[in-house]
Amino acid sequence: MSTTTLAQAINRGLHDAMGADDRVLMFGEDVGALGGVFRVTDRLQEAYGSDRVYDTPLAESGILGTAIGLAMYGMRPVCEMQFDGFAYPAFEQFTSHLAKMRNRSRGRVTLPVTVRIPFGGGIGAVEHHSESPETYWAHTAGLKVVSPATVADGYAMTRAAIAADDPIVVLEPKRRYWMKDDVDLPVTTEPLHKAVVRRPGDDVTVVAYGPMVRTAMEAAAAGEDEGWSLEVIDLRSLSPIDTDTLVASVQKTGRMIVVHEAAQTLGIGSEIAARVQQEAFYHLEAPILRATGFDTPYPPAMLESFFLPDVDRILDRVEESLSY
Amino acid sequence: MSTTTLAQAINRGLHDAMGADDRVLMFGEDVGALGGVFRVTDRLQEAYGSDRVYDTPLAESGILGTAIGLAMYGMRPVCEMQFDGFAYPAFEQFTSHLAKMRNRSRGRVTLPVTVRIPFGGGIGAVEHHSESPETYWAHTAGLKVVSPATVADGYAMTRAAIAADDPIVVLEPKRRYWMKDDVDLPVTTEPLHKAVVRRPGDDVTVVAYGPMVRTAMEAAAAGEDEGWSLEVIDLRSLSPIDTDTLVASVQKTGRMIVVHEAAQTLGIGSEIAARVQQEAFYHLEAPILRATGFDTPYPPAMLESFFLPDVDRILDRVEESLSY
Amino acid sequence: MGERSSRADPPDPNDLLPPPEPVHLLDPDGTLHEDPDHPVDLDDDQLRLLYRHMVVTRRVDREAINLQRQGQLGVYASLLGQEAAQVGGAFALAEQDWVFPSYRELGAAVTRGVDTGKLLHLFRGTWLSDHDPYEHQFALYAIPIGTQALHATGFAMGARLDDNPIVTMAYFGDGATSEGDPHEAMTFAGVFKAPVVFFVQNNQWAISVPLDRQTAAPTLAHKAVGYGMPGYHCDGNDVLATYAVTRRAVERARSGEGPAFIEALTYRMEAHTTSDDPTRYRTKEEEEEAGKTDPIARYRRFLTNEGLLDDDVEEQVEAEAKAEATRMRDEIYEAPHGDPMELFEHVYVDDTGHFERQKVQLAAELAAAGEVEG
Amino acid sequence: MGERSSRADPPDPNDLLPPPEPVHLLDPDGTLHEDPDHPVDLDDDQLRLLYRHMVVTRRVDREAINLQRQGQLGVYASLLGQEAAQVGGAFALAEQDWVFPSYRELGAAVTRGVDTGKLLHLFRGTWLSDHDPYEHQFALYAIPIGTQALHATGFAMGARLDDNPIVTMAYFGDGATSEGDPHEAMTFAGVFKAPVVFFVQNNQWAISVPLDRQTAAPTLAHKAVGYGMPGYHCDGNDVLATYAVTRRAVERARSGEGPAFIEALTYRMEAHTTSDDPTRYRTKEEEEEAGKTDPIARYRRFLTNEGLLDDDVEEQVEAEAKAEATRMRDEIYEAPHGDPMELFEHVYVDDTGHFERQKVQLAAELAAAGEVEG
Ligand SMILES: Cc1ncc(C[n+]2csc(CCOP(=O)(O)OP(=O)(O)O)c2C)c(N)n1
Ligand SMILES: Cc1ncc(C[n+]2csc(CCOP(=O)(O)OP(=O)(O)O)c2C)c(N)n1
Ligand SMILES: [Mg+2]
Ligand SMILES: [Mg+2]
Repeated sequence: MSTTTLAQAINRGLHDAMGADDRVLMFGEDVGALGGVFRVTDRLQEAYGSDRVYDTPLAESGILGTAIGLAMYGMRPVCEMQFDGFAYPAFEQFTSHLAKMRNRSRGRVTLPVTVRIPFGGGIGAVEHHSESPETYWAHTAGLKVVSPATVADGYAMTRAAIAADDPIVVLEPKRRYWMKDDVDLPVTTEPLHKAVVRRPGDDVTVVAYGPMVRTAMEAAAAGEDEGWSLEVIDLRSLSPIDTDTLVASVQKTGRMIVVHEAAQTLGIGSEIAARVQQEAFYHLEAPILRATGFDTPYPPAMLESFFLPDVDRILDRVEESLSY
Repeated sequence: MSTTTLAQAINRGLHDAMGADDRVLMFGEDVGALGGVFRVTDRLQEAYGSDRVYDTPLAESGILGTAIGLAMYGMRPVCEMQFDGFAYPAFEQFTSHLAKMRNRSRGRVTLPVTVRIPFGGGIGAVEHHSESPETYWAHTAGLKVVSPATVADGYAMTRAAIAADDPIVVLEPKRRYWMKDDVDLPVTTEPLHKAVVRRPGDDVTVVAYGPMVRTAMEAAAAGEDEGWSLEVIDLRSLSPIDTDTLVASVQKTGRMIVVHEAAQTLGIGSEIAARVQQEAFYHLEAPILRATGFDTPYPPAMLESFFLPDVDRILDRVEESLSY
Repeated sequence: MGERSSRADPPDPNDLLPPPEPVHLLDPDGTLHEDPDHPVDLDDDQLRLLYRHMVVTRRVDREAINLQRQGQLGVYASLLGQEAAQVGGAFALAEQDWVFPSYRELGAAVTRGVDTGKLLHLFRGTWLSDHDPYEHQFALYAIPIGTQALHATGFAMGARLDDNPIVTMAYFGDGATSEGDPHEAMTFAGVFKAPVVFFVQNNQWAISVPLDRQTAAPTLAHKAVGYGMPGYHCDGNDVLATYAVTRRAVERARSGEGPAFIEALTYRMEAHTTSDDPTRYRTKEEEEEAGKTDPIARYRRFLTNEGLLDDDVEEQVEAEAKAEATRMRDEIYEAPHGDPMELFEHVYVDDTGHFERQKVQLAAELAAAGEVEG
Repeated sequence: MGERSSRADPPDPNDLLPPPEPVHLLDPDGTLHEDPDHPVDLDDDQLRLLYRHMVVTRRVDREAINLQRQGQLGVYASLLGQEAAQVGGAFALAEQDWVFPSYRELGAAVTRGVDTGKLLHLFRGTWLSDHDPYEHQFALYAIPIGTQALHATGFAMGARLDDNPIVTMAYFGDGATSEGDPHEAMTFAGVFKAPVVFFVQNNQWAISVPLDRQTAAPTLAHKAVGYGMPGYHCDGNDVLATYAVTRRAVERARSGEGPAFIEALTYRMEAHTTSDDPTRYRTKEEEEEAGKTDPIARYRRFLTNEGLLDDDVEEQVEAEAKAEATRMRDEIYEAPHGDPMELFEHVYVDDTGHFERQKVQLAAELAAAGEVEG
């Protein structure tokens, strides 16, 4: 077994995807010589040349709009939005074209575009570099949204997203880029849109994705001391959501906490709560609770720890849930 | 009493707001000589001149971005995005500046900007002219989002939004522009961010907003024949959401249906379900159900009636709710 | 650093700036002024074909307006007056080249051979669009203004990577030049030397907004230098000038010299769409004045002077126009109402079962409705 | 229609195109070339003040880099090498004029008299920004590239409506010229004749991306004609040339003649930010070559030649630089950790109670944490 970071695993996934299919292109801001501001595209240009791995002008709508044109031509573009907070200029191309072109064309035009976006907080960054905008894409019919939480998924989900023919937004948990694990690459994991139980438990189900999966696992470990048995589910796919796995778990535990960094109102937790309270109504012993960011803009670096869900916030909700 | 349409009421609201404060400006695409594609700005330019009511270049980010600059200078801009589906180019200015500038500036910069957007379907339009993008703004901390459903609110909420110092997105239910009612203008109604019970009932609470309020009222009337007493709540404010009024109602009825045209996943209904199942857990006799659009792009005109919630879809959910 | 120019081998602006006057070959009376820089390399059949396309286009356009009046189309955006700009531009493309249209490009569609009935389904609302883009290299109509310019640019970048001699042409309007997307498209095209031609029909209006509300530039063609590409302009009501100018730009792009920008000066004779009311923002006089330069009348005079247009040809063209208009009308009239379940069919290649519950719901609603009716 | 130009009285492009060479007044050895079109209307004190601002700026900049190394700032974006461009540009503004900066405008801030300690709080993360924009007419740093160009334009439109003689200046970079927002800003500014000056520091790089990846244009200044505004360029390492060119543009705007675009040619001597590693994308040679045109050294030679810089003045300036750097460092070091409850304080003027539950939650979390610590 060799030790790999999440960033290395994604980098290897991109590398292997480009090796497997020469129609795969990688482009964005600073993804070439620099290898990306997080080095996730490190050495790809060296390996595949500047025709297939290239820096673009500083224009996100241009990046996504040309990706759509490239896909119509027959390429399989993988493009990067440098940070969560900088994907917004491309929003019209996301919602009006990337998401809708296939439906509009009655299935004649398919856009196998992968959009990589480092997302989430916890790295002490300046404003706009720590956001969790998943709702914007997950609410948009026609897009798929996934987020790897483990090193293995960093590789496998990147490969699966690029191999898929639907447009997929891959949200990379930037604060976990340096997270290490022993995995031999290449590796394959569960299907792209399936949720996975990372830790089985009986008392309360804790649902998380991306950067919060690790936090949820830590909460589960800490919960043991309190005598709580927490089941941790890694959602993996934010659109579509694997409701069945969530319902199956809550049918066992009767209690559920959803964890995410994004603002609470209309965050992924709201949809999960709405679905699970409906499909497991008679199994719920407590309302579904949310351990999330606040309904405020992302705070400055020195205050982000008070905004972000942590072990304590998760366990507070667990305790609240158990109090019903 | 005089008969007024919703469009006329909003137009009068804009007219009176401009008369009351000469820092109020109205601009957008085709809002001047044409009076807007729906005539909502009809004659405003005649009344207040082309310095205060003007057509802009065809650029939505430009419209909103200059509105922000005008507000910083001291104006009270009211700008129009011509259709729901055409507000997306301005998304970065919405999320990164309009929503965040006040917080970023520690309260030093306040942006009293009102953004009017005709939204929703049911008018047999071509693509992009029938969308319900409220989630994008309601999820964005720092923005407020409201939608008038009655002729009186068309006037009063327009005035209240322009008078407020926070940035507010006003979603105008375009298919109801020609809806008539007998109201003497000017009129004032409930506070901008309060939900209102439009029809009291005992069996099931039906929550709707904008274009769906009228549909919900029709469903309530039809429900009578079935012997169902439906309480209809007009949400009015989508951000913030008046949770208390919703909870109070469900504490009485024990059952709730949320209605909206927007796609179900991460629509406003998801947040309402998440909150109400938490705050009224022991009062719920059935899960909160949703009568909404599907998780697909908005369909072509000839199929929109199958996408949009109607009386039958609402009553189906009512019946389902009562079956618990 | 400060001293030296900011780029290695900057182009000479004089090669990129438009000539003082738009290229113009045909006088209103049909007289042709030869111009060595803009040769009209067309044989008699091709010259007649240009006429045919314009006449067919106008006829189908009028039919579409009628269909809207008859309630068969929800709305329609007429190109009346822009036939020469659209046909002349599209005629300069090779078979393998691609057109990325806005929502008003009937003339370009006719020139490409697109089935106009299928094309206009989106105005009826049978579906969001219904022609196959890959059949005649004619992309879907793009309604969000200017967005298609990026698709044309990306497509051209792909072709270039493949050494595939395809040129793409993005049609958009004077109003669209204000949006960010065409700006980013031209920026990318210039930087990557993409074989794309940005073809702007300056029809003077963006719904009710006149050109001087879109830009303070001397002409739209002056925008090109800012992207390092040549800016051309032509009399867009002169089909031969438009053809010749576009032809040059297209072959230049094909030969690897990069993108170009064309401003075709024309006029939107009709309302913006059938829902629009131009009397609110422009005068009858302006419209009549503009009508005098009707592109088809002018070209007919030219063909007649040249002895290329006898009664047989006129009849033949008339017949083809009638046939196409009828085909279009029948297609629209006979359009099936559509299957509501299709809402779920094309959203994803693989919906991974996400739609199951909603499909069941809609199916039940349809069944219930069926019972009520039946 | 086709024939006539598309606008009533189009400007003459020759009035808008940049001169062949960037304006340049000071040689590297400090010799001044007078230029009647670009008079340097400054008295001795003002000439010394320019020097003072550049020296103070560089000193505070270096201090900020140190603070980042010491872990007091999370990240910092140095303007090393761009002092002349920023100071020269901002010095051309009147007291009531407004600056809309990006995130690298320390020199403009110093020139405006902004407290650099408060300005740099956003890099520490004490708060998202912490100076009062209305105190020195200096807007908040804008991190989303190019977005501030629209705010500058809107602000200028407001001032014009009010007949208020304010000019706004939007600072942005070469990379920003590719974004849609500056395009829309220049479009609006041209159409509404807004008194705004678009001041581009072409420092050759956008993080790791060189200028030729941003545009194929002859120069950035050639973009202006496409918006109907004059495009100027100057040696951005020549503080007098930058001042003179900007001064002309600012007063032109103030007099109602509309917006202008300025390209100041300079070089980003430091890494993009303290997190960046330039060795991955540019050579030491390039950096050394660029270093030779250091803007401060050059201007010092000029002042010395003119006998405007004796030891007293140097000492005085050094003292002021040290004082400001110390003030900044102390402000950062002594910055309070901040009250977490402030998260809810400024989001809305009136939060209508929306935050109650979340405030209670955070308060409880803080109390619990307090107990654990205490
Ligand atoms: C992004 C966007 N904003 C607004 C609209 C509404 N709209 C449709 S056509 C139009 C005017 C377009 O003018 P122009 O680009 O000159 O093209 P023309 O209609 O004259 O052919 C507008 C504002 C739209 N379709 N897309
Ligand atoms: C919309 C947006 N996209 C991407 C970024 C990330 N980013 C920060 S600075 C920068 C380069 C800016 O280059 P330039 O405009 O030349 O300004 P400079 O940094 O050289 O002063 C990029 C890509 C951003 N801040 N905003
Ligand atoms: Mg037009
Ligand atoms: Mg730069």
